[in-house]
Amino acid sequence: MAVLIDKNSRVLVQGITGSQGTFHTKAMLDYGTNIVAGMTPGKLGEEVYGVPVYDSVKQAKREMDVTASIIFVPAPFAGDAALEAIAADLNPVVVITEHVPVQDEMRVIHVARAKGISMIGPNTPGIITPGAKQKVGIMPGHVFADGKVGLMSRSGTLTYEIAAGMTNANIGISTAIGLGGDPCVGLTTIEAVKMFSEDKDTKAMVLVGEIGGDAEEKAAAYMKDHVDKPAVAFIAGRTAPPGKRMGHAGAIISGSTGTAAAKIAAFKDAGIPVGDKPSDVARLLEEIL
Amino acid sequence: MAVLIDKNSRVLVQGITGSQGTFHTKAMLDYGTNIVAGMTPGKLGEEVYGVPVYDSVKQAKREMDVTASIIFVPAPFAGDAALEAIAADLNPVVVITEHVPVQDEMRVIHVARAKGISMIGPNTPGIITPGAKQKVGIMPGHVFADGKVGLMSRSGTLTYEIAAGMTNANIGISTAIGLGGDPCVGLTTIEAVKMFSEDKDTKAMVLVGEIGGDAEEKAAAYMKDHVDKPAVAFIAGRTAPPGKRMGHAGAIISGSTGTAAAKIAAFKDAGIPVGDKPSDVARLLEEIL
Amino acid sequence: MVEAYVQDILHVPFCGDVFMKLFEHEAKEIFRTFGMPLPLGGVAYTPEEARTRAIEVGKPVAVKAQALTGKRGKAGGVRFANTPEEAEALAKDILAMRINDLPVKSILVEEKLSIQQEIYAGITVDRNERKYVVIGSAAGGMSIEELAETSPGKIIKRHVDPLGDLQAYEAREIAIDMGFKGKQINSLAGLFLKLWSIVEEYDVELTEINPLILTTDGRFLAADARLNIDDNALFRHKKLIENMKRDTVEQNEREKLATAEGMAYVELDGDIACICNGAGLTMATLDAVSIYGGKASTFLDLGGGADAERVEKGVEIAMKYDKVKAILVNIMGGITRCDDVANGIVSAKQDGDITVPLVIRMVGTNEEEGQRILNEAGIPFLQTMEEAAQKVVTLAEGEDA
Amino acid sequence: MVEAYVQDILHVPFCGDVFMKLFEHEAKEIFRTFGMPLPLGGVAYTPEEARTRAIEVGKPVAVKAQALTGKRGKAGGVRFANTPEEAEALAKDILAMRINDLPVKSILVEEKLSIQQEIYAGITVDRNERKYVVIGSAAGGMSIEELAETSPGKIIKRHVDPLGDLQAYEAREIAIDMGFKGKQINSLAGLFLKLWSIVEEYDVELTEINPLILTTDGRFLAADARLNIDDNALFRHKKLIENMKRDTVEQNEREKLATAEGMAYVELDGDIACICNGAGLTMATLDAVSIYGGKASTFLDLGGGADAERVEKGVEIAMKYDKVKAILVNIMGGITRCDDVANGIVSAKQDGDITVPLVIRMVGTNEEEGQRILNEAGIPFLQTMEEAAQKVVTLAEGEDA
Repeated sequence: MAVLIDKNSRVLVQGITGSQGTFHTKAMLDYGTNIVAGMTPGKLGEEVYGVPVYDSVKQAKREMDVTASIIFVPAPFAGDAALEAIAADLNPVVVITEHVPVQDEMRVIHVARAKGISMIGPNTPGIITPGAKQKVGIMPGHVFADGKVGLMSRSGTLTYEIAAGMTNANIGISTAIGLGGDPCVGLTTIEAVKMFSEDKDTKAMVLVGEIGGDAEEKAAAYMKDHVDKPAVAFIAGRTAPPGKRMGHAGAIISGSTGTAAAKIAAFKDAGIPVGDKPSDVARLLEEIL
Repeated sequence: MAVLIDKNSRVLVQGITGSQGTFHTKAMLDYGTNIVAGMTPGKLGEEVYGVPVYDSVKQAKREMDVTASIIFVPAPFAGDAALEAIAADLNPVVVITEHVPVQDEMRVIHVARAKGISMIGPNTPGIITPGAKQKVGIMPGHVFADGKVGLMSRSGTLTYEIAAGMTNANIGISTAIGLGGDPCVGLTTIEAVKMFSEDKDTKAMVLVGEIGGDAEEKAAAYMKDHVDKPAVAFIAGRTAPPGKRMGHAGAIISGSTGTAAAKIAAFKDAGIPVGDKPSDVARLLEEIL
Repeated sequence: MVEAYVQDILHVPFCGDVFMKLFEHEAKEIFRTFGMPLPLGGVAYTPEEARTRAIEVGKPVAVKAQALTGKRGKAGGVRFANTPEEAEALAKDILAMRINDLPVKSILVEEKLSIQQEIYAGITVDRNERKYVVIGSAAGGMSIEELAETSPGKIIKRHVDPLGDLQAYEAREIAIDMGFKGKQINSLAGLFLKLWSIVEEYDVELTEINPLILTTDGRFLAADARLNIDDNALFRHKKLIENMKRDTVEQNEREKLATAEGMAYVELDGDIACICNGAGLTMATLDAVSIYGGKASTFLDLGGGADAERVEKGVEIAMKYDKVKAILVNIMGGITRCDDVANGIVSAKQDGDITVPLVIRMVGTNEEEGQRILNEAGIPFLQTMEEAAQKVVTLAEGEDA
Repeated sequence: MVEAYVQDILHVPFCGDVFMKLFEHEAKEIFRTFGMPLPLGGVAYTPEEARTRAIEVGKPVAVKAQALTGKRGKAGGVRFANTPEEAEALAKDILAMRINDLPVKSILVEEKLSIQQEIYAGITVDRNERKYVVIGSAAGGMSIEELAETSPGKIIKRHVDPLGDLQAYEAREIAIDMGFKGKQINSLAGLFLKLWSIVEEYDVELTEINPLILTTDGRFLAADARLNIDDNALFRHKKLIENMKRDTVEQNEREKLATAEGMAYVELDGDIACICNGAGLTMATLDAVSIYGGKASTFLDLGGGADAERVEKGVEIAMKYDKVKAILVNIMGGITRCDDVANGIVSAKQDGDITVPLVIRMVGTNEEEGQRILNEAGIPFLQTMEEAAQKVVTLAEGEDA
């Protein structure tokens, strides 16, 4: 029944009265997401597309029994919003907001870990489980088809690109997880791999990585020893020059790990084919499925 | 075999090169305490009464396998010293230092709790187990005789007074624990009660309390329901005026709990006789033993 | 005292008896640096300055005695003036007052607020949980004490993670639980967060805003400010103390002498001075005196390392309090030599420093020799504290006769 | 760059690509407020000021170009003067330099230190552990890079509890592990604690003292200072930015334009500008161009909400870079209307703003209509990014011919 989000999820939108929050609440409701409450301090009693708004997560949980949260709160307050959701034991907590200060990220990540809560992001497009018609995120839902492949990615639009390619090739997705483009994110690639490898409705995995960090290397090493399900990978940034800013934080290259070459080598060592172009992912999946 | 400290304890003295540290190292060694290492940053290689000095707790643990610590470090640095001992998993950690800032105390107390380490104090005379000839503290060892009564106290000299009275009446002690005179201390009365009630060599208990806080009330309520061993109590401060400073922090009276009357009532409710004067303790013990 | 209210609220006493108390105007100077919203105004030390402050404020003002007690309102230390001239006149009256036996040395002149609601906001140490606790109530002001008894549910308490910080969402939850809505939630939460920053930064034992005023035009303003700092942490706040240019505590001559020696000294209503080492032992000694029908005038804890010199110093200080009719010295020593102490006391007595009867009970080395020396000098040396307490009560009664 | 050393040391890249870098003299101003021990000296903007600084120092000085690069030493940007006159002359030379293509606008004149040992001390974010990491080595200075390769064991790393603070004992353990003894343990630990306070206070991504000098008379002095602040946290440091009176980053005209639009812009050595939305997609597009034999001149990530206007803006900025011979726009849209974008591009082309071949690939609403409009205008609109990459490479090669 996919991972993280399913039909039983009762979703809270934090920052629902902001422009992004309102816009994507509509988009999520249209897709079918079970959004049962919104929250913006001071807006108790308002409604957004029929969704009741509360002053605090605690209120929303008490009144509407919310189980998961998606956060559209501006960056200076996003860390606090995540702490509030974590304190109320919501799981997962999806932080869409970008430009969250790294000090705030580090704190929230470790508070969530200590409680065993999956925090997704920050700077993530979110999570989508097409089979349950549940999207807790900002991705265009129509490019994700229902199926048996677990997709995890540190990128946003590149994920849509790859998902669209899979859809065109009639390959569907169990759940797609945007892990977030910031260097410090909550749920890591290896944790996402573990979830998918335990999910009986996921038959194969796609890992979309990019240069920077060692998340892919760690995941590849884990998969080599512990995961039987077939997988395909893609790494963006083969031609990125060392040490240059590449738009968001995941995209700095340095040291001997973190390079596209190191990541690709790690996947190949684990027997996981790596596409050269985004369109290769669907092709490689066809070969292994 | 008593509680907290026994013949197998390998004691580290933090702040051993200071005047208090040096003086009491001698006194503890004379008593028989198994002091195997000292520590003062920058003093590696020195010796104090034959005890080797290290730069860090980590070094002392690596070289001398220390298991417990007593801290004579000046107040501004005592919290850090305790954190260092806790990080090295020493247990118990006895903080003799008085005048430790309450913010430091609160932090250290909760760090110790999270690791399940017994921190004694701050502002404690320490622990003594006469039967094992182990004293991790600054009390005059000769007033404590070996025996079967567990003594716990928030006071220093008052404890010696009561212990001396017991010794004169030929009543010995399994272990005496100075819980510390500060309002915020690590090991609480109720925790000490639990230790003694589980210790097969302790047949009875003496609780010496004073006004302020609800440590005695909590312990009395716990003992009423959970402890079979006989006990005697003494509370100092019956005649202390409300809200007046009485020398150290435990001695403020306020609210309806925290008064001597409330504490005495709690003990009586638990069937625990309370002495009017320190000398009553030995007398009451003779009655119940 | 407002402290007492909080203690009642919590039904627990404070963690820490010793704190440096700041005057309202000093506390507000700190509040200001943290961006806490405050009424217009400023401190004045003379009636003329008060007039100037009132002119600066430019509207009706409150003239408030600066005193480290919560009773100044009842004592007439807070009054209102419509004009600078009135403010000057009131200031003159108030600066001539004594509140709780202490002179009023300064006043705070502040705009008179238009009050919609009086709120309580505070943070203190909860010694039982060994955590800071944030306290708030929508019903502040003078009625908080009553409220704590009649409607404790209206008082919101929230502990702060001792390894972390008060979080913004927690502060908002406090504001919500206090019953606030709309934009006031964030305003009030911001105020609690500022209060928390002050607590962290200044090793605060207790801070209170009571009342915190919600004005008729919807602003929150700290009308009063209480700030007590942990004495043990003053080494981290040297700059603060330098800037204050005053003693950290208000003390009489005897209290000052004791503090300078690192002794704890409290004056009481009776006539027997109890000089001991250790707070617990001192309290137990006071209790023993009471059992035998006496009443203590003095709690004097000599603290650590009680030796001959320290005992003498303690007796000297105790003698300066005119209520003292007899002195009981009760020392639980270890290596202290009783003969040394005895010799010191005898010599002080011969010099005429000790003019009331004195009883000594001491445990230590050379007890017998000490006893001999004192007995020869006519000073009772006893072996148990019960005997000593009994004796001193008799001697004090003899002085009465 | 010194950053690269740290990255090598850690064998992990940094957490965060975007940071405001402070000049050495700015970093040292912050260091000073935290009591960090620094060499005597000060900043100068003219040779005359440099002379004054040298007179104030009163001994031989180092004259150091202020440049946001680690290569200034090799570039001759650090020189020594025995007299104020020499300092003035050197300052004149250095202020005329360009380092890494950036002009030197200021210099730091500091006492020349008598060096016993060069040490490395730094704190940065370890993105893999998602914690701060403190780094120290007794062998600092220019050789640290080499050391990281030859003797990584000599580089001490310690993570900081992400929910807590660097503790004093941890700082001492670092100093001990670095090989220091005696009083130097506490001195060095104090220095690390100050560095940590700075990191916490200023949302620092990377701070380094390299070299940290142990002088021949046994003092530790921060001879250099690097401080990069998390751009995302600058809202918490408005005062700092105000006081700096300069742009937070040094950028060329095109970079500034992109930053103002909230776009990420990097100039490269090739000739094809890749304009996309999302960093991952942009990188994948660069990779695709490379697979078909092309080379990118421009990485331009339009960021969120790529619409017609934003695409046009991106093309405009890209056109300003003279290396660009062809442009590839690759947008993975959702609700973006392809016909709108097509119309905008066509109008820009007709206005003469676009003087090189341009290829568009876009996914969104009204794709077919957009394709029709562009094809009519002679601009290739392709459906897959592979086709688009292939096409743009051919067009750029055509421009070469």
